[in-house]
Amino acid sequence: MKPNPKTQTIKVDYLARVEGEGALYVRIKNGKINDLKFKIFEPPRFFEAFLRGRRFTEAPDITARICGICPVAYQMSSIHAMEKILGIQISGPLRELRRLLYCGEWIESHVLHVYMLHAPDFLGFPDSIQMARVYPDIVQTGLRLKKIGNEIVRVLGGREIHPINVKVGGFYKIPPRKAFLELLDDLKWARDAAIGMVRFTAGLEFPEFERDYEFVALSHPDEYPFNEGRLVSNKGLDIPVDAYEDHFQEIHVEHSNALHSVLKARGAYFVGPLARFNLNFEKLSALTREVCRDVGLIPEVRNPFKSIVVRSVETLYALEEAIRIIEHLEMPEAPAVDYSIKPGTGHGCTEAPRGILYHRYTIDAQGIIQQARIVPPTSQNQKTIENDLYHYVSGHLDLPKEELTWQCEQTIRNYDPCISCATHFLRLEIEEVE
Amino acid sequence: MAARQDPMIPLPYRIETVQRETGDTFTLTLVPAAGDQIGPFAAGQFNMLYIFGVGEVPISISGDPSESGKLVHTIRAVGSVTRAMQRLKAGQVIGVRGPFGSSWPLEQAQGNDVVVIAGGIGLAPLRPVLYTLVKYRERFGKVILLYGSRTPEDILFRRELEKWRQRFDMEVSITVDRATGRWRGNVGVVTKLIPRAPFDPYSCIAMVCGPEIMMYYSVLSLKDQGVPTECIYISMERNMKCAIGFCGHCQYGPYFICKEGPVFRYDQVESLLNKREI
Amino acid sequence: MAERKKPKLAVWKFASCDGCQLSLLDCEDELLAVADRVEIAYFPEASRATVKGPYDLSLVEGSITTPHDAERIHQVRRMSRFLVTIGACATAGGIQALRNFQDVREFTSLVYASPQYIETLKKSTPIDEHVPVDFELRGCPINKYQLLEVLNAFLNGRKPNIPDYSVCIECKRGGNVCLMVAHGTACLGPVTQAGCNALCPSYHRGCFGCYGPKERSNPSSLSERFLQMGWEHSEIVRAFRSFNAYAEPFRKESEAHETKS
Amino acid sequence: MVIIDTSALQNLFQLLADEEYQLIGPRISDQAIVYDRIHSPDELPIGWTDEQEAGRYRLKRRNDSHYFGFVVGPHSWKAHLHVPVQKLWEAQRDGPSFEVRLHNDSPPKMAFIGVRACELRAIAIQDRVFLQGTFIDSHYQSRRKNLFIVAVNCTEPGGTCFCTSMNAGPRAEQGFDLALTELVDKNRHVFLVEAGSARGQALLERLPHRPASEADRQLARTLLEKAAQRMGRQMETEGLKERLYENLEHPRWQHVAQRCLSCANCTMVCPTCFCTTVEDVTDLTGETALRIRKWDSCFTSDFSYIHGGSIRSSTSARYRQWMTHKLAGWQDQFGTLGCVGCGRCITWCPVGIDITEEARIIRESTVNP
Ligand SMILES: Cc1cc2nc3c(=O)[nH]c(=O)nc-3n(C[C@H](O)[C@H](O)[C@H](O)COP(=O)(O)OP(=O)(O)OC[C@H]3O[C@@H](n4cnc5c(N)ncnc54)[C@H](O)[C@@H]3O)c2cc1C
Ligand code: SF4
Ligand code: SF4
Ligand code: SF4
Repeated sequence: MKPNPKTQTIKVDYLARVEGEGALYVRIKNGKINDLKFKIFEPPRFFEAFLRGRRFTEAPDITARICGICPVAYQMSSIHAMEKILGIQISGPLRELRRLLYCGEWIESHVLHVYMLHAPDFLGFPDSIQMARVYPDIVQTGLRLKKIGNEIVRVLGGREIHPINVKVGGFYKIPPRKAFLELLDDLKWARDAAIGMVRFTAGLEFPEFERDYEFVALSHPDEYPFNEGRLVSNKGLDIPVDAYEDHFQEIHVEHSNALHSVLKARGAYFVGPLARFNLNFEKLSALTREVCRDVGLIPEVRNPFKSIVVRSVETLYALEEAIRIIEHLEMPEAPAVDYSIKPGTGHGCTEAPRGILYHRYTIDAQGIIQQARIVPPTSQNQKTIENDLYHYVSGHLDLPKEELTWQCEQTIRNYDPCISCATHFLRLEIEEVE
Repeated sequence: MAARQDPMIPLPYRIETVQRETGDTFTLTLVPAAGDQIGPFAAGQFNMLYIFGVGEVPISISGDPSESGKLVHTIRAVGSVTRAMQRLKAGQVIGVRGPFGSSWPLEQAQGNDVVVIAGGIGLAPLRPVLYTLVKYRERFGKVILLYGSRTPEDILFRRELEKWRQRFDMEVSITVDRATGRWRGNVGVVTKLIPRAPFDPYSCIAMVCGPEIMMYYSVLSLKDQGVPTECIYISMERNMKCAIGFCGHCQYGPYFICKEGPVFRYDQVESLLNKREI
Repeated sequence: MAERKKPKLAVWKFASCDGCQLSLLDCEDELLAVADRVEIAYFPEASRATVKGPYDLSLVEGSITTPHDAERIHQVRRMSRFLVTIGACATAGGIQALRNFQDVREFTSLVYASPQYIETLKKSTPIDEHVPVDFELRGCPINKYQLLEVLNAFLNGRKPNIPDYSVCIECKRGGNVCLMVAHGTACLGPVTQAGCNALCPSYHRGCFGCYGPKERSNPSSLSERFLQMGWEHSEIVRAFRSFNAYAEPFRKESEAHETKS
Repeated sequence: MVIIDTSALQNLFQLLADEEYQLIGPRISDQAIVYDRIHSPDELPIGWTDEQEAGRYRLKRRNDSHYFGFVVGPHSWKAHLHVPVQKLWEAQRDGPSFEVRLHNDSPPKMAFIGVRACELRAIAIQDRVFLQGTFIDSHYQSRRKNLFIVAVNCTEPGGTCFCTSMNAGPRAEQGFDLALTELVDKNRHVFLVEAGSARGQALLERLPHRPASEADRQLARTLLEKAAQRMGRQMETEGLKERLYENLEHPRWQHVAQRCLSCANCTMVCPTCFCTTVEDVTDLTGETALRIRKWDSCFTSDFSYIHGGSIRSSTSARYRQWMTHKLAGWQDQFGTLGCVGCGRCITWCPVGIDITEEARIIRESTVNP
């Protein structure tokens, strides 16, 4: 192949190893990029529209269907928004159990991404099954780790995908303590395996690539964030969740069925593991921080390719947290708290594996949803992904096309984009487009 | 062998030959693969045939009851298990449980005319009857076979039919629903052959096997000829999962087809046969 | 065993949440064994490598919602010897079929700032409205053990053991106490197809119908009971209008009560 | 017959446990009285009862401390004898052939505590199906053979009970090792105990007991007679079989089909229903095959499926099959009716379809063909 032709086009019709359907189109003319589109053509599914008229109790199950990869995040964000409206405060064991459920989803989703979607890029395989032929132990470890994450979700949520046991106010049923304790042995094995996972991923080769991002994540005074906190950034953002829409805005661009979200003040921003890590490093457990220091991973990490290491770090943390919760678990008196319905508007934002997931609902006195708005992480990262691609491609125009294409894909996969949800961030008010 | 004791355990039988009968029908000849074998069978009984990992279905025995050791089954490929059977080759092993169910009334038939009426694959469970009739020909009165097939290509056991047709002491009539090619014989439903058949309605045994609707009209026609219902026998079919009276699937009114059937004297089931969805 | 040529497997996606195809990756214990028995020839969620068709077995996830997809499904059918639809989207239109009950243009403008960019069909429809389907695996999401059973049955040339009877049968086999009768909790189990092992009732929650109508589903009798239990017509409409809203028995039932609510 | 104190139940449990019986008895779980592993009489639903109506079941506190002051719940003993899912055998491929091995799950010795008269009859009916025909079901047999039964006479029938009509209760006549009648009044709370087998007798002798007086026996008789008069439901069985056979095309079958969900709950909860399906399954390699048996129901389409379709595709045909089998066909097949009047199918039908009502309407309105 001739390097550096006058005009060349990089076209990836179907982005592989991402959830959902996206495509990439780059046109390079005279050694310069003259067009770049990260397209999402996942068909629109109109969740926000048909949430209207549903009862508030249905939002967790309906929004879970936005994404089969991180349904817990959808359930949690919608439940928190509803609980805000109803004035419900969940504390004690029920809160711990929700955290545990979130741990399960992080472990499952991160391990899936690290071993099955992202690592093959670094090691030069088209997929993890091919990779398993050469590195069977690595893939087996990954599968076993993933299973443990799934087990947590299954025990507490009923099933791995679209769990059925969470609801506004708590859970339908609390599984017997025994069911949790039975997970402990596996979790402890997994904690050790996750240390290995951090080391393994830290040892991969990373392209030289750093940018000055605005990282946005939740931040909580005492914990590494899952369900709660203020929205903060490394560029001075520090707002309560319900001020989200004052600071963020979505733009619908022609080439994509997804909406781009930007900070009104500063444009593109970065959510997800890297953002959480950079903004909440001190809240990680001592062991996790020690392992990070061991492998030389300390904030601020600005190379998005290293997100694979950070995902491993968060997996380790989630495993530790799961062990802590189970070892100290007190069984709640009732599976859910009582409440009465009242009208209002509520906001919920939780940390999905891929970053912050924002929900806002307005319900009436009967509990019927009047308005709904959902902003998933992938749409928040989309602008940043496009920018990364622009910079990455500009810096690597000398690469053979084949290789550059693969690396473009890898650049996108850094964000673990869940394209199926990206198209479901929908707004209800028609905004003026300038 | 411990396995023998449980009636749900199939015994291994090796396929000795596979004979293609028509486009969708074939005959398997089976011999015991591990020494153990099922007990002797009577004409009209069936076995449960199991293909490893695929499933198990009830299939009538179509061979000669006096030939011991060998099992012959004629099968039409209609669904997943029977289609898998169609792909079997000589030398492969399948599982057999049986023999199960009631049999054709060959004892009562002695000294009487015998009318055998078959439709389609229904000829298979009646072939053991024909073998017996031929073998002990002198014990019976007139022997008549009326056989209906969809098309000339679907006619089963052609060579044997031809042999029997040539016998002076047997009356064989064949009809097809739809004539094709060089078919010069009867066209129409098998019931049309009944009024023309030369048997003594007051001293005969009729044995009928085929689709339920064909059996129903055949019996009406036999009754029209004056054959008493106690002298008419039919063979019924229902879903079966065990063939030993545990699964309940083959119930037909008060009967288990695997136990009291498949062969019934017509008056046993008369009140059920004209009802829908029994 | 003689070295047979491995059958080629393809996994296709239409409008969906990806959860059903993820079920395959969630078979942690069996995934490598599956990969041993079939050639994973096309599965973009898992691999960037693709092998050209035709494919022996295609798993199709998602519903048809755009003109482009309505074309694409025909190509998929032509390339597939055996086509199995997986999940409520593919078998019934999915949650996105809620649009079928409303004006989609209004939806689009409610949701997108520049609706002119959005190309979409009026209805979200199941795959079998477009092409013949060899087998349907229900569920929102599908049960991974049922998926393995379908693959297994395909590999062994047998009929999959995927019953079309009610959730109640699994519920009772599992020894649950019936929520409808003992707690007065509304449950769609009696009209919904089994497959989840009566998951919700096992968690003290009424079945909400992820697997769609069972064969001979009789929702109107169940609704009658819900009304006796104090439900409003509007609640019945919503109950039948979820992930399998467009499956005929559920659709008819929700429409019948919509006029009364 | 002897009298034992309630405290002797503890001894009874202990003696059975010493003989390595696994005790299974009534216990409260998920707002119902279920049959489950129990270890001590304290786990019994003391002071609880159940209110039952068509399609409705609720636990309620009694104002006394009866041990067995309730009737039958959602579970039946068949779950422990004719288990819902039974692996039958496993086969291994071996070249062109294969080897089949019977699955043996070596069940524990079980002691059932609190078996009602109707349930004893139901067990006898399933014995008839699985043990007394041409073939014997070895899986059922191995569970059944070491069974110890402690029966309890019903002194307070429930809202959907009609065992009297079916000649199956309320008094336990046979088929038990021990039978208890709970006698409670202001001054005492005791059990009148009768042994029904040598095993039961031997055990009884090891319990602290005293002879029963004639007054005790009379009290028990009176309680049972009163119970017999207070059945929540009734069914006239005289000539019922013939009436059903004559009315296979009665319009009532259509009427019930409007309401029936064909959900199969009635057959699942029925203590006599025995139908099953089998699944032949394989592992991914295709080297191992299994046959699994599961409870099935005549309400499913697969039940009557033969090549070309389901014979009983309509719900009316399925309900007709179920009811005529219970109340007619069973008689011809097994010499007894298939219903023992426990009322479970009425209580646990989500839409409250009532077999006694359906049978009554058919028998009272024969239509001319
Ligand atoms: C007593 C008896 C004798 C029979 N004799 C013969 C014979 O000699 N030759 C022949 O070709 N066929 C015979 N049949 C019919 C044969 O059993 C069915 O064609 C066969 O079961 C179809 O199975 P399948 O898996 O190929 O079809 P599918 O349609 O795929 O059936 C799936 C399942 O349905 C059930 N099933 C479907 N059809 C029937 C049926 N007709 N009877 C019972 N269960 C059924 C089976 O459980 C089977 O496993 C007989 C049936 C009975 C009851
Ligand atoms: S809880 Fe629901 S699924 Fe279970 S038996 Fe009752 S109605 Fe059926
Ligand atoms: S038919 Fe109904 S009342 Fe009779 S034994 Fe069965 S469940 Fe009990
Ligand atoms: S009678 Fe009741 S329990 Fe039985 S199948 Fe019909 S609705 Fe279900």
